[in-house]
Amino acid sequence: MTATPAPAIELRGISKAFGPVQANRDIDLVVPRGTIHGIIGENGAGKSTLMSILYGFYRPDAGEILVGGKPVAIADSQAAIRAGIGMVFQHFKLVQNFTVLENVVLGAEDGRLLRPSLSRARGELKRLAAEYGLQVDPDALVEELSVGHQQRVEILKALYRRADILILDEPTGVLTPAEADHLFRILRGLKDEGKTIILITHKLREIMEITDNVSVMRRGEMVASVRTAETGPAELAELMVGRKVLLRVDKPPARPGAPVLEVRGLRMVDAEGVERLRGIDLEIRAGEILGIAGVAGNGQTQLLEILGGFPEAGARLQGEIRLGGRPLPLQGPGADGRARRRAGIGHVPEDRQAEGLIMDFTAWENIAFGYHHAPEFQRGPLMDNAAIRADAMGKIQRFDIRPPNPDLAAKSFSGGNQQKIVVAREVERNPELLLIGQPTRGVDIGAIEFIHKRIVALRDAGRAVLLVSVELDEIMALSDRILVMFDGHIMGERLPAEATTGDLGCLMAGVEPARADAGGGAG
Amino acid sequence: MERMPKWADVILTPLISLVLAFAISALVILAIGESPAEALKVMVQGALGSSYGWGFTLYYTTNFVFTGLAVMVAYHAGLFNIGGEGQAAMGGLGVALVVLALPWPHWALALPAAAMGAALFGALWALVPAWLQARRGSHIVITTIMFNFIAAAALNYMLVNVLRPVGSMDPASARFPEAAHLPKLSEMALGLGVEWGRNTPANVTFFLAIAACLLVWLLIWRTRLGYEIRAFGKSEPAALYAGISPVRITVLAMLVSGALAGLMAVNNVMGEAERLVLNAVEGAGFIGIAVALMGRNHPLGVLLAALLFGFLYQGGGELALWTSIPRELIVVIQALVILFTGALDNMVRMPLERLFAALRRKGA
Amino acid sequence: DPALIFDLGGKFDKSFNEAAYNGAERWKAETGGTYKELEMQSEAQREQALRRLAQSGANPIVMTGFAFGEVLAKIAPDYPDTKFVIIDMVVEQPNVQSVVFTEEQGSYLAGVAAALASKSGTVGFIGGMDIPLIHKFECGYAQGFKATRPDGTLIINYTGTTPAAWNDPVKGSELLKAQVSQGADVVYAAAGGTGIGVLQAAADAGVLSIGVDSNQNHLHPGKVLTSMVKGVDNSVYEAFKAGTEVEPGVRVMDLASGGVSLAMDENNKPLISDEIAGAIDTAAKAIEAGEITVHDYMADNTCPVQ
Amino acid sequence: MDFATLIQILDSAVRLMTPLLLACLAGLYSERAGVFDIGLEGKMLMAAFASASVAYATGSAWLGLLAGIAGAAAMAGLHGVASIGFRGNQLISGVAINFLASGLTVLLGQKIFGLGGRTPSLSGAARFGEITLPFADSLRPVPVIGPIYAELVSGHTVLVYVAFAMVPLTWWVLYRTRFGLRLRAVGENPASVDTAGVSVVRLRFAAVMICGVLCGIAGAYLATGISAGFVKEMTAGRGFIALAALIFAKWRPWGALGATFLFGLLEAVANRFPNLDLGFVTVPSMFMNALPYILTVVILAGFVGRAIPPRAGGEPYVKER
Ligand SMILES: Nc1ncnc2c1ncn2[C@@H]1O[C@H](COP(=O)(O)OP(=O)(O)OP(=O)(O)O)[C@@H](O)[C@H]1O
Ligand SMILES: Nc1ncnc2c1ncn2[C@@H]1O[C@H](COP(=O)(O)OP(=O)(O)OP(=O)(O)O)[C@@H](O)[C@H]1O
Ligand SMILES: [Mg+2]
Ligand SMILES: [Mg+2]
Repeated sequence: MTATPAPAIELRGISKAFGPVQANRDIDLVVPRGTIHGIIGENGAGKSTLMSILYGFYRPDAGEILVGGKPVAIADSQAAIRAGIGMVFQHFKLVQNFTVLENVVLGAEDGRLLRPSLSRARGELKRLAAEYGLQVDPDALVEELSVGHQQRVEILKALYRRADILILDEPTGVLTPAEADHLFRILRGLKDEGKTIILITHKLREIMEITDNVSVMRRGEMVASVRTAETGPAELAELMVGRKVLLRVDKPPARPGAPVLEVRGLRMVDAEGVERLRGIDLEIRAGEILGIAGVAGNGQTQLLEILGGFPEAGARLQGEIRLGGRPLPLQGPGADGRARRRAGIGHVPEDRQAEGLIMDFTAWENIAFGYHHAPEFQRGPLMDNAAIRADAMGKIQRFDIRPPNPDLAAKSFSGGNQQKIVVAREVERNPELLLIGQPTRGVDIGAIEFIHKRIVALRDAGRAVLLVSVELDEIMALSDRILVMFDGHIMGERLPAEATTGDLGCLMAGVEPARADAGGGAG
Repeated sequence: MERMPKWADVILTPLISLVLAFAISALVILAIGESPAEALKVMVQGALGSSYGWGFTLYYTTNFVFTGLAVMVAYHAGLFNIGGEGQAAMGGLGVALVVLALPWPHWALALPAAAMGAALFGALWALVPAWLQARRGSHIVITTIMFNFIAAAALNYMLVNVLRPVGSMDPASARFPEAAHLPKLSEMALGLGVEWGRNTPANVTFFLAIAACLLVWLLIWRTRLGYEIRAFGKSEPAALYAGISPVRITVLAMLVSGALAGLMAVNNVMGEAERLVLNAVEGAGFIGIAVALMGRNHPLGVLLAALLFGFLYQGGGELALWTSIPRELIVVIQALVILFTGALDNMVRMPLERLFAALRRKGA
Repeated sequence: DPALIFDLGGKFDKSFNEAAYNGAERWKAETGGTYKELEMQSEAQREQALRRLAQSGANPIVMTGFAFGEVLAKIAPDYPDTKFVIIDMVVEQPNVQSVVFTEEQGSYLAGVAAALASKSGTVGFIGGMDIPLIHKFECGYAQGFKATRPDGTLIINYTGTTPAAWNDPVKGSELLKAQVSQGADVVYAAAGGTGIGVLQAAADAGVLSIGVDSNQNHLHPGKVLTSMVKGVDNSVYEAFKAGTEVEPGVRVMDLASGGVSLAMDENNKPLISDEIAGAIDTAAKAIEAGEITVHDYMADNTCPVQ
Repeated sequence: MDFATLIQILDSAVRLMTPLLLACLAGLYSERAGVFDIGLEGKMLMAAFASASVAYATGSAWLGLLAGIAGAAAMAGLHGVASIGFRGNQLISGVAINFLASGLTVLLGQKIFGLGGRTPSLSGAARFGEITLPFADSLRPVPVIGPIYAELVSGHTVLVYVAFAMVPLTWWVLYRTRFGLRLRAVGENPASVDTAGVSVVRLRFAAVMICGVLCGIAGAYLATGISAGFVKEMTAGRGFIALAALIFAKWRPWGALGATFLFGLLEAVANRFPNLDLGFVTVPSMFMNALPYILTVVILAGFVGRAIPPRAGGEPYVKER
């Protein structure tokens, strides 16, 4: 008998291969009870895989799992749930057209009939909401919730199943700073109750802020496990990528030139009749990065889509867009994505998997996507696949896309590398104007550094960049000017030098900072 | 690196599946009290054992290539075209109208015109469902099914009331003029001094089918339109992002698909029957679905699958003609082939993968 | 040996092909001979089947159905020593016997019988696939009916436009019910397998039906008024019997020659009153004597009565 | 058109829609669980054959019904093994089942009965008789309600009532039970069900088997309810029409009722008015025969918007690529 209580989780020699890919190799991990344990690692390092094994979603090829000191066979998620493990996946596992309540109850019903389960869950949700500040409308359809709220539903699902050990896979990737702060308050509350939390993130700031211990993975192996207090961001970053990483964007001051994009009075009413944009005016000059901050769902997506030439079906648009002084049509045949590209607009869409890539296409086919009409890719009436492949190989090398195999389907790349494929495609075209949404969502810090560098380089080459991100750090680091969007209009403009997180946070919540000061901090 | 060598997946998996399908078929034959060995002999002999058998096998193959390609092209655009049957029937109408409209001096002139008629009618018959899908969101599966029935009715009307020579019992058009008869493969072989497949229906259209495979391959994998079709079929939001118009792609893909299905009529109506009869398509439109899916939506695969079905059709026909085995046995064998090679392929693939993994480990 | 080729419907179609089969079987039973038989699988096989049979020395070769017409015309000259018999179609070749039936005459009598057996004055006709041959039945039936009951009502339905129309008893039964609900109490079905559904539904609904091609009276004894029998079996039987001596030319199998007739047997005896029997007899005699000419729909694609 | 005619047409529509409704609901279970099924036709055909054969052999329509269910369930099991167990292509599997049933029924029928694939005609207890509901005859004289009750509501075989009862039952199962919740979830996002600790395979299999059972009833109705025996290919495309109705219904039970009623009604109308005389022109019967299909397209284009299938439909659930 030892005095120290058994760790909540202990993994011994876990290995897992997906066909030829060795995603986890002989991994050991110990997570003490009542702690928050961080796991970091590059894209594709095997973090999600490891956690999915712990949750019984995948079966390990080898290895042992101990929960509370006792070996348990976790053959499926049911077993994991019984062992007190809950997991919030990187890609949510929610049924989009179910209500919150139905999603929470699914798989944890009390009996054959639904009614009693639902009403019990309703009460339970109320209690959990009060206890942890996890408010969500139980009757809302999940597809109508913001990602932040969807995540809450995932957490509620785990808590509803009385999870003692909660795994969160990149939970903050989709959250605003305020939402992230809120999440961390919840996590601390859970920890204080004695629950154990495993947190996967790419953000070292978060690791430093909230975890007790941190483990680092690289290429399928566990390379280090340390106490957070005894390490620092630079060391972690180096452990992660195996080299020194620049944690701040180095950029020379902007030298803005002539206006490239002018938007005047842009309004949009969507198919349901909701006004999504309420008169947007903005201007971006050559050699300038304009950052748009804002909580997701305040019209940024619509703005990017309209500029990129694919507003959602049934939308009604009004206003004026000029590129290099020439007016661009808002809608109709001359206003599609292809026409926009021809006019010189590049676009990294917010949702790389649904829009930016064809997941079943190979990497090289994806690298021509949207530019498949470009003259250099044609040979007579046919497409010049050799030329496209050659072009793709170059981009794969220059962007260090891994694995450097152009014949692999896009879906076989990790999220970060998928993002690099899209960025490589759009940035290397050297467009007059680059629209870029959430450029580093879910991307590891090595890749973030690289992508940021490329955006700045594009700017320095005299191009205009419109950056939309929910990541305030990113906005502040990259932008030459910052606009904050709220409820379809521009709340305010700031220069990064003079802006503070609090100030921007207020604007993002729709509150003028002056008034917020007077009123005593709404938000 | 793949889990198992590509050649194994492309050749070994279907081959073993095929063997399994035939093994079960043998059991069925035994169960109805006939000899599987005898049946196999008759089938192989009748379909592949003589130039005569080949003449029929290739004729059926030609039909299935067209309908298979039709399903395939639509499938790449994410559209499930169940309307090959109707489109091919209307293609037949196109052929008949073209051939009967003018006194064609030579088949070489009549063929391109008739092919255009067939493609045009087939394409037009696909246009309405396509347009409704693109513009109104009417599900193409329903509309193409409905258009099969409507085509049957329209054809019936045309044959009985318009194209049928007065006094003829047969709801069929007049015979096509001699000059518009397409050369049979047997005649072409004779021209080369070879006695091959006398009195068999395989005709020049076979080469048209091969050309169609090639062209479809080029279209889908080498042209911008094909690229856009595939992109749209995989992800509509991404297609919109790239400026690919869903309406344009839906309509174009279905036009090509319908045209291909319609082109089948050149083979069966102009090449074989030399007049338009009711129900000339005989289910080839539906077999096209199986052919496309089994051919993994690739023209080469479609060609091979069409050949397989051509063999089954002809071999099965022989079986029913010259033995006491009912013709429905062939339908059962077809079903088993479709099932094993198309739907139960993983049953074979999974153990194979394990086998190759073991081999690799030993080798490494 | 003689040979028999069935059309796409298959030999067990309960009507036309089956009648041919029965004729061949009768010949077999009587003479102890053997014959070859083939069922068509597809359109393209017709020529193949004919040629292979001819090459194998089969003689005569009998085939059922108009769909063989074109092919036979093409290949008959290639085998001058073989005799061919085609049923339901005229092919003018020196070695071909064409057997055609005057279905309009038989159907006329069926119309007479229906007119007299009907209490309501409304009778029905249910055809299979909507093709001219079936209109021939319909038109003869209509003439007989209207001649007997000028004020009567005739309801006409066709099952469909695809080959499925021959094999849809469900639709047949539904069509019958629709006709019954409109007052029909005698319904003539010329619809292959679909007709089985019609006869069944008629028996269920307590109305009379009229069968076609073969004698179908036994299917529902006492409920099938009669059947318009086409002597396909006889034609096959006779062709087989004649062997290589089959006489080329057109053989019109009409009422006079017994080629078409109404089936009278134990099963429908209670249904055929003297009045009906007499009327049928009179009409038959008049037709045979040429006093009544039953218009053939096929002659001009029209029917004088509706 | 008078009231009696209307009732008769509706009555006919009810009979014609019954197999469609059952097959449509069958497809609904399967597709709601994410397994596409174009093999409804084959399953119905198999069931029709099995039920007719057993009903003939035993003289009992009920045993026939059981056999029909067993026959269709066997086909459904095959579909499940192929498309769920081995993650095969669901469309191919469905096509194969259609072919298989089409061939096997005739092959077996010929082997057993020697009638070229037909079964002998059924009579008496081997068929489902029409049920006269209580008071049907006494209520008949009551205006409006009388005929509706006595002719439209009463006087169908028990399977018709079963089919109609299936609609609220299906609705209840789908929206009011645990099984229904999971079923709907697995068709939308199987990973959500899997991570909730519920077996995707078992759930989908259950759905596919229910589909088989309902197809079995549909087939038995065709062979032993509305007609008296099996005729080859007697389903005559009804499985495909049911599929169309399912999409039309947007995969909802009450929608299925409406959609199949529409198909039944259109066919009943076409049956009733085979040659529509518009005075100046007589619409040919071919056109009237095609009318239900033409109207379907028109209605679809005009009134029914985009139908969004269950999101995970057609895709086998694969965790590891
Ligand atoms: N279901 C799967 N099938 C096949 N390969 C997979 C699967 N899931 C992951 N992989 C591969 O396993 C490796 C590890 O992937 P994993 O998702 O665990 O990485 P990660 O560390 O979570 O990366 P990220 O930070 O991008 O989320 C990658 O190479 C990935 O491509
Ligand atoms: N993505 C692009 N990037 C750069 N230039 C482009 C791009 N797309 C088109 N262009 C230029 O614009 C010209 C006209 O474009 P367009 O796409 O209409 O070409 P196209 O050859 O006519 O294609 P299609 O035949 O499909 O209409 C092209 O010849 C090309 O020079
Ligand atoms: Mg991950
Ligand atoms: Mg152009």
